[in-house]
Amino acid sequence: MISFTPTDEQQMLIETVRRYATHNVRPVAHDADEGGAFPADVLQTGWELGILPGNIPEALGGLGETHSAVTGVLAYEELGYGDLSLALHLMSPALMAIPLVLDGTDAQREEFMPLFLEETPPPVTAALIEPRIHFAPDDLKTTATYENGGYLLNGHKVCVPLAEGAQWILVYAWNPDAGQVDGFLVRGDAPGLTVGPREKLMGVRALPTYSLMLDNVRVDAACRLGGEQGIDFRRIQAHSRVALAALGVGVMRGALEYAVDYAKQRVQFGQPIATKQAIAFMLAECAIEIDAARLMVWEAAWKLDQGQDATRESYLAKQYVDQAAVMVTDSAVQTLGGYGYIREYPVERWLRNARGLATFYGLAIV
Amino acid sequence: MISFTPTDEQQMLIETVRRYATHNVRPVAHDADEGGAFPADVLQTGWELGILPGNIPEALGGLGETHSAVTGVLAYEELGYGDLSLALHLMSPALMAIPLVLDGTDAQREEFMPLFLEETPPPVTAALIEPRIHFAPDDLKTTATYENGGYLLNGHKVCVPLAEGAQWILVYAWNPDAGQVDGFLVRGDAPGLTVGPREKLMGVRALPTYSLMLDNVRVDAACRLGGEQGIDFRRIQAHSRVALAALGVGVMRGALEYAVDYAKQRVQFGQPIATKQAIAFMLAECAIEIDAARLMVWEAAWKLDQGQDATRESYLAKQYVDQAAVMVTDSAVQTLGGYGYIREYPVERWLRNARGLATFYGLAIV
Amino acid sequence: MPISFEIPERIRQNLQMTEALASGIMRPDARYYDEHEHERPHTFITMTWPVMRDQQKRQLDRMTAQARGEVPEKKREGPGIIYLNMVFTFEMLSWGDVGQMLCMPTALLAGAAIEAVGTPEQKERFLRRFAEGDQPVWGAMAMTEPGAGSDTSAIQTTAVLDPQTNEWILNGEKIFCTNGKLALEESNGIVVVWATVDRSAGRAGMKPFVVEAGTPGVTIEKVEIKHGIRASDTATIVLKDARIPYDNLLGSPEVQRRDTTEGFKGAMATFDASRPLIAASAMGVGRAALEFVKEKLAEEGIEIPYGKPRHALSAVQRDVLEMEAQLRAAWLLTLRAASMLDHGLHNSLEASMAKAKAGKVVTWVTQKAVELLGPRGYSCEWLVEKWMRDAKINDIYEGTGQINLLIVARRILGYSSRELT
Amino acid sequence: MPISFEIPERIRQNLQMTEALASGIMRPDARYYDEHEHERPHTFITMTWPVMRDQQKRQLDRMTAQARGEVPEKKREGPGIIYLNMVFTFEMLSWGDVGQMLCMPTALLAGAAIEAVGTPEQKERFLRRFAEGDQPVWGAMAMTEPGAGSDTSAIQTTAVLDPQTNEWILNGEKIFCTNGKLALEESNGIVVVWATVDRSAGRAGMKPFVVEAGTPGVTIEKVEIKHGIRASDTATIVLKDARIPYDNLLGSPEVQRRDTTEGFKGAMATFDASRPLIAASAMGVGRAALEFVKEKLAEEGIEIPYGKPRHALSAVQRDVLEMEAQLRAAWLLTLRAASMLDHGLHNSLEASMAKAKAGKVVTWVTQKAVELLGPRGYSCEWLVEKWMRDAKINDIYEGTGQINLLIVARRILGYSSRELT
Repeated sequence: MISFTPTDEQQMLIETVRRYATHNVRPVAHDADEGGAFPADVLQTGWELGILPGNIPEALGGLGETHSAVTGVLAYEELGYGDLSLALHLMSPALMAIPLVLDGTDAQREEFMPLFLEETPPPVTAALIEPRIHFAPDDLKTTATYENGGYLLNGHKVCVPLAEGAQWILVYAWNPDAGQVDGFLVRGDAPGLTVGPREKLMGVRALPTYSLMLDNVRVDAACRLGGEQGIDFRRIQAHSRVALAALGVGVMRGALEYAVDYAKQRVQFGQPIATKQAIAFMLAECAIEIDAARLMVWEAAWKLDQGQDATRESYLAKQYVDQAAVMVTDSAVQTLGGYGYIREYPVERWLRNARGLATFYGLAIV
Repeated sequence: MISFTPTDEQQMLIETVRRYATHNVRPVAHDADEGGAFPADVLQTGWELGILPGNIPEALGGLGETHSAVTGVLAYEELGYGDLSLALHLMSPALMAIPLVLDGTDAQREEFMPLFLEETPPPVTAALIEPRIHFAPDDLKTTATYENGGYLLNGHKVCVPLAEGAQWILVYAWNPDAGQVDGFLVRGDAPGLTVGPREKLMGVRALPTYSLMLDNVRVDAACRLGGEQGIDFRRIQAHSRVALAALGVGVMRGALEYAVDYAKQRVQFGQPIATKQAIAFMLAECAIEIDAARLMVWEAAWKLDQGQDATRESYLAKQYVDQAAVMVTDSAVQTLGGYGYIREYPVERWLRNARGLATFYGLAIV
Repeated sequence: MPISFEIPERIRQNLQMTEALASGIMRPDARYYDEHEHERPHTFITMTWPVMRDQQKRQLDRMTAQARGEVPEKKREGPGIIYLNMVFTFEMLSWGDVGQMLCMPTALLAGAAIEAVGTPEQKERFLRRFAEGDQPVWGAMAMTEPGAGSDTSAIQTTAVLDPQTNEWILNGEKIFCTNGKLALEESNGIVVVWATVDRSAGRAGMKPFVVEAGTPGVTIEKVEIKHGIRASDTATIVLKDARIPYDNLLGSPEVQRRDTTEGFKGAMATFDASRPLIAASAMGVGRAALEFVKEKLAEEGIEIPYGKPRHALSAVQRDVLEMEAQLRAAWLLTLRAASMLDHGLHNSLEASMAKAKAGKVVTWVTQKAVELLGPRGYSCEWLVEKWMRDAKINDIYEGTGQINLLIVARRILGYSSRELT
Repeated sequence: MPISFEIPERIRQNLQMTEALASGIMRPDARYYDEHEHERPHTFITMTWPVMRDQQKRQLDRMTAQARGEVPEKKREGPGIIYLNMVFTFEMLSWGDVGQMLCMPTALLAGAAIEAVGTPEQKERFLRRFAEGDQPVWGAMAMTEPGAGSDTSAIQTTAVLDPQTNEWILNGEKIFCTNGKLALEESNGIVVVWATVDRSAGRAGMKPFVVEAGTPGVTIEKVEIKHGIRASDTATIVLKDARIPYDNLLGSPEVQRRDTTEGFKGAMATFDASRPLIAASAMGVGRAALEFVKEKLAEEGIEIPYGKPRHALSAVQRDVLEMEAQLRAAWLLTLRAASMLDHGLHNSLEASMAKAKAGKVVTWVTQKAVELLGPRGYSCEWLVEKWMRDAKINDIYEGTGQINLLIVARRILGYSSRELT
């Protein structure tokens, strides 16, 4: 039955994360962007909300009943509302945890799941993106060649969050023997693996990201996620797309909220600028795009939870958000005029972050 | 030296055509659209303006000094302002005349040029478009095969204006021997040539267009436009694109002018709707698009007159106009609201006509 | 109920019937009625009348029973699916042919107004005709005037009470009345005419009056020739000293009071219900165009891939994906607005969001569809050019895109209609 | 002169020099000054100062000669190419690096205001410094205040005449002053400060005052940290009982009169000249991004075809073609606006058209460029992400896109600023 109401439990989660986003994240987001990192205590507090463990089923060692993408996107929107860098940072353990939930073998789950129930966020991440202007997640140049009961990984990755000091990195690579993309659990200190210097990006500047060189990095066959089956990369991508899209919805909502407040307070020609149709209609269009985007994200997440193929829905939702997020954040900058261009006001940061969404693949998963 | 001022002669031409468009064409355009044809006397009056003969150089038998695409687009904008169907109808002799000016052999010019100096418009036209959703002018399926000193034409054309009763039809076809598109002067009553029933289109409904079947239509080698060289189809296309784009600019200008007048007169909530930013800004954006489009058309035409390759400029201008024309005419409909949807008001006709521009290839040339 | 996108089983079943009608009857006749403007789609009307009549009968009988206190016990748990069902139905019928769909014999907006503010006696008197007989009957709403479009409060039609006969005397001109001729000249129908009993009172003076077919002084002066939806009847109604009984002033004594805007509010509230329906109708046209484009592209060997990065797409593929995403976005907004009605929630913001988005999207999608199909798309050989013309009305009627954006803007900014004009 | 798009020979020659500077000096330093906000682009400044100084000297000497009646005979036929040359120059320098370009040592807007309304004595006194010496000098215009952005008539800065000393006493705060710090703290420059001599008089009370470097009571309170154009100095100037000579009120007695808006109109007229320059600057950034994208695509074997129907293009090709068309459209509008100035024509409509279009286009083009280049486009390894940030200012300063659209709307509708607000 078509319905648009979160459950009471979900509503509680939304409110919890929103409080955290409002009171813990937003006040320090500007400094984090300028300084390149969020304070450790903010990250720790965020981890303690238990978003990830709460979305891992008890049966797999987590604290939740079932794994729910819908619940996930509800929380992710709030995190995105807080700050996109923070959200990507905080949820980077999920980059390994959720694929384990979806495709891990029993042995792999047994070994790794406890990591995600610890009191501090585990130093794990995943590496997908490669440094090509026409990067496509299903056309990876990084390869995993089967040899003597293990895999040799070779390739070049970029935009790997928290790679420096990571204990485990889930590396996606083309597996020619299996004829599919697979994920490999690689130790951060594996021989042949080199973490490059920290990257400089236009946005998400509080998120430490790195390039990664893989030069004949050898892993055991057991490190292939999903064992002999490998992974359902199509489904993992769908989970990733809805996560990123949900974060984008949060970014947009934050930008619109700010622009609305500003427009009502800023007086020019004797009246709040919000009383001018040029501004008011622009904000109204933003509001429509945000609600539409959210519903598309929800539908895609719901399909995932139904066990259905959500490739189409997650793809359309992500495409929609990629465009809408730039439109909305750009409109917010425009609403603020000169102030929109100043870094002391958050809207220019949101525009820089939003522009990244179209580029980001595999930087979040739900 | 960069300049945006028509010459005095051009200015006189503009004014002449504008008077004709305003006083002769526009008053009958609605009935012509509903009835499927412009009155013969309006067409005759238009022909007597001498736009085409005035743009054929004296040296080639015309009345002008030189052939000028710039002069052409200035006149075409005014015709488009009058009515798109009328413009395409009135200028269809140019579909044969201008290619003759550009690429005709001396013999061909000698034979055909006198047609265009007669007191009544000559019954000639050209056939380019083919009935495929992905029609491309440089990928024609109509073929002209060389055989026994002549050509055999085979293929299917649509959107051929005034094909019924045409004396000559310039048929564009792929010439496999020459490895290029060529134009062939075909008699309207040639054996194997069948004119289909009159087409029904969404717009330009006052322009009679037809499909054309060519079934082993034989023409002499002398009917190949340009003789042994054939034609410079790239240049002909550029001339055609600027012509269509110029017509589009006229359509847009007419629509904006009408919408501006309406918006200033239509009172709602105690004020003209033009005083609402939502309307006023929409009209302002239209004004900018129209001026920008016109300048692009002028630049492309100027390059043609310089004898330079204007493929790029004419292409960008046409692409720009195709989009802008729909945007502007749609905005005009929106400005009129319910009245915009009623056929007694002209704006819905302009929208239907404008939507055709992206589809039209080779329906006008300058 | 948790977040879900599962279409209820009952709606699924209904849709099968509706689809059969849409594809079997409406589509084949669509071009004919586009070319034969002002002819009536008899097959469609004949086939839908018994269904609509019986449905209207059930509704009326339930209302009557409720008014008599014989309220049937509520067995259902949770909210109903009436509006949800309606948007799915409107979408499917409009996918068939929006022009014919608009000729569906129902009380429609007149019915909605009567249901919203009519007395039990009025409901019985005016709506019974929609619930019985072999001949189809139409209802219509007459609000717009030459000088009152978006500005509904500017209407000039007057209603003056003749104390001698206790009749209202109506004078004025109403335009753009959908199904006005069907209601007044071609059936024993009714039109709800908005008129003012006191011009100085502004909105409080505006009241809804029921005008019945056959009322002397009421004439259909004109039927518009239109860009699209040509099968639909858009009438100009002239009222010249038209006399109607006192009790044709719609509503309870509350509504009838001179100083209350209850009647006006009631009229505005029907927009909250009708806008999602128009949005749904737009979606049907848009889906028709999208499906057709995909079908024609598939014939050329062009499939639409999901999951490829934008740079790996052809221009055409990206257009189609964008059309699809935009339609989905508008459709979900539409479902939400309808679902809220079923939940008894105030949906004025969400209804305008859906309407504004759907009107804009379907305009763009169908314009794009014509472009994508080249010379054949522009030709009347296919329906896609018709869909483009049909689509455009959705950004105009039941509030233009601008008016709906204005409503959205006011809501999100917390401004009154005086603060944001 | 007939319609022509031929770039004058003299401009062509100038552009060769400018391009050498842009590609040889500005581009290589562009990332450095983006990362080292508030550092000055010394090489660029050092290289451009002698050129600008000599040019400003020629201009000033000519003005002086004209003022003395020693007007050199006009040899040139037809209009000049001063503004046309300037837009080409601005475009090219901004192609190099718009942040550095904005640090060019000139009198710029202050110069324009002084030239427009200054007396001969004032021109000599304030502009001579831009025409001599080894040290670069900057001029700036201070209009915007925290409460007066688009609404320039709302400025609160006051100028009160002290009759005892015959000095003006200025009090207020000016923000977003481009080159304010360079003018007042880092050179012997000047800032034209707009202040009101009579708040009750509205625009008639607004007058331009020249504040020189070293004036007590004038401090640079803050230099903004910005989204882009980080090499450019955007200053907040606080005036606290700043005393300046009576003759620093700019202009002829006409301008100085209390009841005339001549001064204000003069300020507004500088927009007609500055908006095409800003539009040109936007075009330079846009062209840089477009060229870079095409270069990177070519490395991947993707060429941009001209002449193919839209359906035969890849999504990326169509994006690039659209970028190119939009840039061309905006550029031609810019050329027209500049050319009109050279012809002495009133270009307020055309200047706002160019500015509105250029600001919107360059924002979109550079955002698109970042998207098209994938992960590398988003990285600071290339300049394209910087161009996106630099570009955005063009839709904001010298009148936001909205303000310029408003001006266009007024002109095409024939409405005054009171009729269309």
